Amino acid sequence: MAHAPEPAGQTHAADAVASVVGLKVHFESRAGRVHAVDGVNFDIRDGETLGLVGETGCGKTVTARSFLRLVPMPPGIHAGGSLYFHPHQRCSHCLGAGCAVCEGTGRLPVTCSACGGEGCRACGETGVKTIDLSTLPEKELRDIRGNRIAMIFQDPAKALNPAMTVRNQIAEVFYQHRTQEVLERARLGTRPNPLLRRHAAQRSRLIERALLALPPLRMQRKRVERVIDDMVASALAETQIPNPSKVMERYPHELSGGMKQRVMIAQALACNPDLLIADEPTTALDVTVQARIIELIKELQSRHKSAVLYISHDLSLVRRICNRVAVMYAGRIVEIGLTEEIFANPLHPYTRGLLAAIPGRSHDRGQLVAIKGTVLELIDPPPSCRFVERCSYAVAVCAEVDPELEDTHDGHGVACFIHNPPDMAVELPSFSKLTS
Amino acid sequence: MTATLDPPSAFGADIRGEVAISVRDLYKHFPIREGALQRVAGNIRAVDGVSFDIRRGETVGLVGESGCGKTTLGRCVSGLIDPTRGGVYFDLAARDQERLDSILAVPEPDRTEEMQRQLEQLDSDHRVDRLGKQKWLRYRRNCQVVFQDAFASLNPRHHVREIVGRPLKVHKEAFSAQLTERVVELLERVGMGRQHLYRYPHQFSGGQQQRLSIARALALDPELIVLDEPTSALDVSVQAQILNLLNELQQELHLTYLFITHDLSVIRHMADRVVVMYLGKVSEAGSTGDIFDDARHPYTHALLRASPDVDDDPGTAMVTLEGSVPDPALPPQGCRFHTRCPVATPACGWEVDDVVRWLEDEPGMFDALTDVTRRNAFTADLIFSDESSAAALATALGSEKMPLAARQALVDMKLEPTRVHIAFQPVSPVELTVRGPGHVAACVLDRMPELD
Amino acid sequence: MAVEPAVREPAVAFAGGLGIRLRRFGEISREVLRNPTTLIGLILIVGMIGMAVFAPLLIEPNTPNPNQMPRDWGALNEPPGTPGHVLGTTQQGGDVLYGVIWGARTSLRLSLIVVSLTVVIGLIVGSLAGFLGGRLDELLMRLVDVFLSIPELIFALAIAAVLGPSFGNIILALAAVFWVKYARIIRGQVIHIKQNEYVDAARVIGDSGFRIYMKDVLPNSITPVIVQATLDMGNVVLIGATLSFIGLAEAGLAEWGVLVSQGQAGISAGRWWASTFPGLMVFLWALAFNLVGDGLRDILDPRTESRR
Amino acid sequence: MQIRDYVLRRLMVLPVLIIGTSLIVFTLTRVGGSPIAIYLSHEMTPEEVAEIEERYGLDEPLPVQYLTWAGGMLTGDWGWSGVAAAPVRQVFPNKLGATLELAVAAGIVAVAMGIGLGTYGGSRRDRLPDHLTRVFSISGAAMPIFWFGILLLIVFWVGLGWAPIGRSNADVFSSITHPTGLYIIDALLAGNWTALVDAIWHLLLPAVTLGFGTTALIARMMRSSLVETLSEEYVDAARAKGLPEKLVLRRHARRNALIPTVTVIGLSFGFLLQGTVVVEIIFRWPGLGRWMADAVLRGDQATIMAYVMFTSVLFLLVNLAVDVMYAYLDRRVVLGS
Repeated sequence: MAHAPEPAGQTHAADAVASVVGLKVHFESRAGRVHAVDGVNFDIRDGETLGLVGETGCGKTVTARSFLRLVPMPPGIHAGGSLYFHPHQRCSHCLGAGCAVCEGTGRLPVTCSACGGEGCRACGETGVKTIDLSTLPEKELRDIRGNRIAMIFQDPAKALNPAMTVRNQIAEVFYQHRTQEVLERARLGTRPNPLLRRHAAQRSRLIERALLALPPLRMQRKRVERVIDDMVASALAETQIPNPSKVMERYPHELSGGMKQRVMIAQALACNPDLLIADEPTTALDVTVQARIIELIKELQSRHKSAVLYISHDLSLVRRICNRVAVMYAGRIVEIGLTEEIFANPLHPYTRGLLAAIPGRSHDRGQLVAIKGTVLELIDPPPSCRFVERCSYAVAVCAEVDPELEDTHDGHGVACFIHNPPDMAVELPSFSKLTS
Repeated sequence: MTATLDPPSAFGADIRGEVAISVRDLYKHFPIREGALQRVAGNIRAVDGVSFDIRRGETVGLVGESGCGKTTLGRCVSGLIDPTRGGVYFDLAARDQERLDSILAVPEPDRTEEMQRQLEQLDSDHRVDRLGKQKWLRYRRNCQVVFQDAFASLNPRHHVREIVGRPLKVHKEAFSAQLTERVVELLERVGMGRQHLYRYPHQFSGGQQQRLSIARALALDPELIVLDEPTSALDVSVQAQILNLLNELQQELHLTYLFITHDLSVIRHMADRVVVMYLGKVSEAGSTGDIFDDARHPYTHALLRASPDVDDDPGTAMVTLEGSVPDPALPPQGCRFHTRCPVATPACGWEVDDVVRWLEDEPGMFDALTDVTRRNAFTADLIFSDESSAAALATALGSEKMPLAARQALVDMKLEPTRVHIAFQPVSPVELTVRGPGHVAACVLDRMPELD
Repeated sequence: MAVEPAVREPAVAFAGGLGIRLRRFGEISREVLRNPTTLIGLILIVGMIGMAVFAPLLIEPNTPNPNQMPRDWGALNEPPGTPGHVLGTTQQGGDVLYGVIWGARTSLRLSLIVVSLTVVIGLIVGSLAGFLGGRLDELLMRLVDVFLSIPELIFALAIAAVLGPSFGNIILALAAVFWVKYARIIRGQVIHIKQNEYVDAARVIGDSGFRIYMKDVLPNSITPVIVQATLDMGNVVLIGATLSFIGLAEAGLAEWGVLVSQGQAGISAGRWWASTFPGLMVFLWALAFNLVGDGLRDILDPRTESRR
Repeated sequence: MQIRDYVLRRLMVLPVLIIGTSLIVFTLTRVGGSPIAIYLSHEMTPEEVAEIEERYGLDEPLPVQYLTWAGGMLTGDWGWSGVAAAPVRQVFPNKLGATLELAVAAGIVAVAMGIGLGTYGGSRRDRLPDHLTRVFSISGAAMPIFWFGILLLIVFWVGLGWAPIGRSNADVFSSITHPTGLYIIDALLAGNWTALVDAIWHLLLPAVTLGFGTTALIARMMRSSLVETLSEEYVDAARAKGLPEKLVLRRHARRNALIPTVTVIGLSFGFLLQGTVVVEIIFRWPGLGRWMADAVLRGDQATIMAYVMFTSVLFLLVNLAVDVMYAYLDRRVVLGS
């Protein structure tokens, strides 16, 4: 068996916002156990945009949802691995403007409270505060969701509650994560009435809400709500929505698709998260609208300096907005590396096939290189390479051993025996073999 | 809108080759019902005057964003819905074609009785929505459809033999054992086989389902296949398989395709000629090379630069469009694209509704607007409930808040206390004009100016 | 191969098609058996229908009319456990067990007639309205709306009252009320299914409207009707028994509602059995069909069906 | 389409439905022959019969009879009730009070409990509470009201002697005035504690009997629509915002799940109305239902017609209100169709 000491991407590095280590998410079904995500490793570095690409059913959405533990369990099973998250705070040297200390990101990781930055077991010797999202208690997870890690969903028409105004949906985020700030801005900071405090934390019950509707608390509650109005309006304004104060009183179905996605983005960025997960945010949109949303995400990212995990099936899109790309196939990462590297020098046969399958300017008609066959059934898969049946380079060993994701050079990792031969005497696959 | 048809604007008419389908001045409006009595309050102009030809053996690509009318047009061509006005003609001999065009070129009131009679005759023989039963069945043999959602287009309760063999049964071409053999032949043609005969649609992957629906479309050996976004629901690697298959089939069987899609890279790969639609009208049409390398319409430009191509330099910025697509029930005057056009001129059709649309996004001002009394689309009085809003509008109309072209098109503006009188220069609809052999575009500009 | 394929093919085709259908049936039955509540319902149904069918073998039929309760004038108001009257007797000396068993027969007759009648009427009306649409649809649906604006029991009660008290009239009254539901379900389904692309696909082939209806629309619309019909096998008996409880069936009929009504008079004197057992049967009957109908709804749900 | 237009449209259809219903009711009563039987006795001579026929307009052609009857319904002349031996209109309000008190009490409890149970079960899908809710709701749907009522009587009235029968204790009844005809309200107005307890005590069993099926119906609908809503993407989006599960359930899932449930609540009002017929017989509740049952058994046409018309119109109005509420709750409502 091939065992590299440190598979590519599994660095659990200090400069990562999040590290996925050996993540396995399975699903129980009548037919058997579906290995939807089966040993995924990668880092998301500070301020970068990492693209996670793959075709339908490759596990990219499940991976993304695992960050916020949004995979329903059951039928989902967390079958192993961890998701480490390093929460950040504003850089104390430049106050978020970006300087040498924070390498222009405007953020610095929070120091590990257990060892004070020395490096200990709790932080995996990194010295920065490390949270394992896969085991974090629900209550603490809630403080991260929507606050430190936020998500943009694929179809904004489905991800916005149809029965709530835009304002109320975005307001929830502020109430939940910015309670203190809201109270302070409403000049209720020093000793707010407990009822108001509970209101601002969305904890009030029916009777309390009735009391808040009556004087004298009514006026103070109104003040809180005006503050929220302002916060929501400025969050919307950031996404270049014209006339935010009018848009926020609307219901989602009254807005166009592009508008809805802007609302989603405003909601996700409301608390200035360290990591933004964008799950195919433009798939449901028209090309011209898509272009605008992409430009918007790029622009907001450069302003907020959040790291972005961008999930997509569209390679040409990913190429334009991502610093690095991870290619997923059948629950595994098969290749990861810098975007230029992946596109200029794809190493995995699957990545090559995928790139050759896109009808581009340079392809003659009828000359697309299609990958033969269909995706492997993920129900109790054999210990072979997942791509073996569709791979034109496969040899005997590929059907027996599953290659690990290993670094070839400069952080360009690939899970294929062509580049990382196993430590045994077998016939090896090679690109040249087929062409000769 | 006049019904005149300048022959060259019937895109493709000036290129030689046998015509398979002629779309002539096609309109499809869907009524909008409103109020307690459900009275027709307006029309969604899904397709609003479209003409083009499809020649035997070629692939015509139809592109545009959602809501541009491309699917409706496709359904009209397939005979699934009847057009409101105009029609789809098939099986026209060159002589009939000429006659038809010469009659249609005459505005309806000026046509002689003889012309009217000839037109009736042509309609009942060749117009898809006017055919008798026998001719209709013949059209069905000649024109088939492959739908976007392959699974939805296959009856879940029928197995493959029933699905693929059904056209043969309906047209009484084959029965029992012979039918099975024909179905197997068709399956093999699309890369499937005998082992799939008795399986049900849900037992196949998306790509295989699309192969099945292609096999069904091939069963009657048609001339034209309308491909309505056949690969939009598929992954790239499977899309490549299907595109290659469609190509092979076209070569072998000399098929004609009307390929409808929103994906420009697919259209460039597949089409010989391209029709670009915006808000129910053709904005530009030409050979694939014309459209992709020498686009003459700013909308085509915007589309091209908004859709990244893998072979492009990733550094080139994606050009984005301002605003959203206007309501297809109230399409803009002049050029329909002028509301979002980055290079709009005063002659593009600036109108009262542009001002109203602008007001909608202005805090407070739209609420102060009490009435708009229009003389026509270009001249109106806007009445506000307070003087300050009226004054604010008057100021805005002369400032940077309005596009320069709009300001230049504004020929008259008077501010009375709460009333703003505006008048833009009247403009007739922008028609398609010839830009080169077989290349037409509906833009007032001759050349696209360099953007940014 | 020695055998000419052309000779063999039809058989293969037939076997292939049938095999698939059988397998599908097998899948559904396995699904039914996997769900415990549905299974309980199924067992109850089999038991009670068995009781209805084999009633003459289980207990000696009354002469001349086996549907009338036998009278044992020597044993009035006997409690359960009395020899010869395991479940006791009524005030008129009717054997409660006899009523329970022959009541099943009455109920089976009632539900089968009403459900089959209403499904057929509903299918015709709903199909016409949904498939043809237009004015006819508008007219039929207004009619349906009018029928639905009277609560069903009250409607049935009024009809039965007009026709006069008899069990046959209860059947008529229920049929007059229940068809509306099916018409509505079918129409909704047909309109929904008609929008499917496979219907467009069939039109593109050039198939005729009627054949499209029979091959594509109807078979795909029928699932909710099956579910509703199963539920109604229970509901019809429930409402029918209610009507006879109120007094719209012939006195002395071996029917559960009638028996409960008769037994009601005796409960203040502590004679609980005459009402309890027949009422329990109504409950079990309705419960059984509800359990199975509910299970079927889940199993036949198109959203889960296609995945299997 | 605007909500206002939608309501207007519904309001316009309403008279059509009411006229349709009245036609059905009228036709029904005439199918069974002339409604004269209730007015006749054996000793009457043919002349006397003819005289009665003439007095009630029964010798007129049917359309005229219909118009006379419909006009009477509108103007308040609802005919003569043979069962009550009084004009229908005169007896009606009192009995209506009794029935409404019963139906409304059962309805309020059923809606509250149904929504509560459905939420409880649906949010704990495929776990024990869910199974229990499911068993409850299916047995509720299958429960014959007449049998359930009798079982309760056997246990609580005959067996334990706890529950009374009828609508009130005669002594207590006469101790206060009854301005509204709703005994609980009357007792509250009079401030009489004994009367209030008496009213509630009498109402308890009938209301439980009547409300059981409806509770089950609502719980079942609520459960399934909650399960559906919980699988919506916006529920996940709400979780992704960091909202506590309680808030996700309350604000995002339950509210949207209520939308389809509201329709069922409207329909279940018909369920309650028809249930009163049986419940009133069993518990000797002096309401409309029992009157109707008597009228049916004795062929009292005027009462039947008035009752059926009244219930249908009430049912239609309730459903109209529910549909308006539905349109309001769900702004995307299929108003377009």
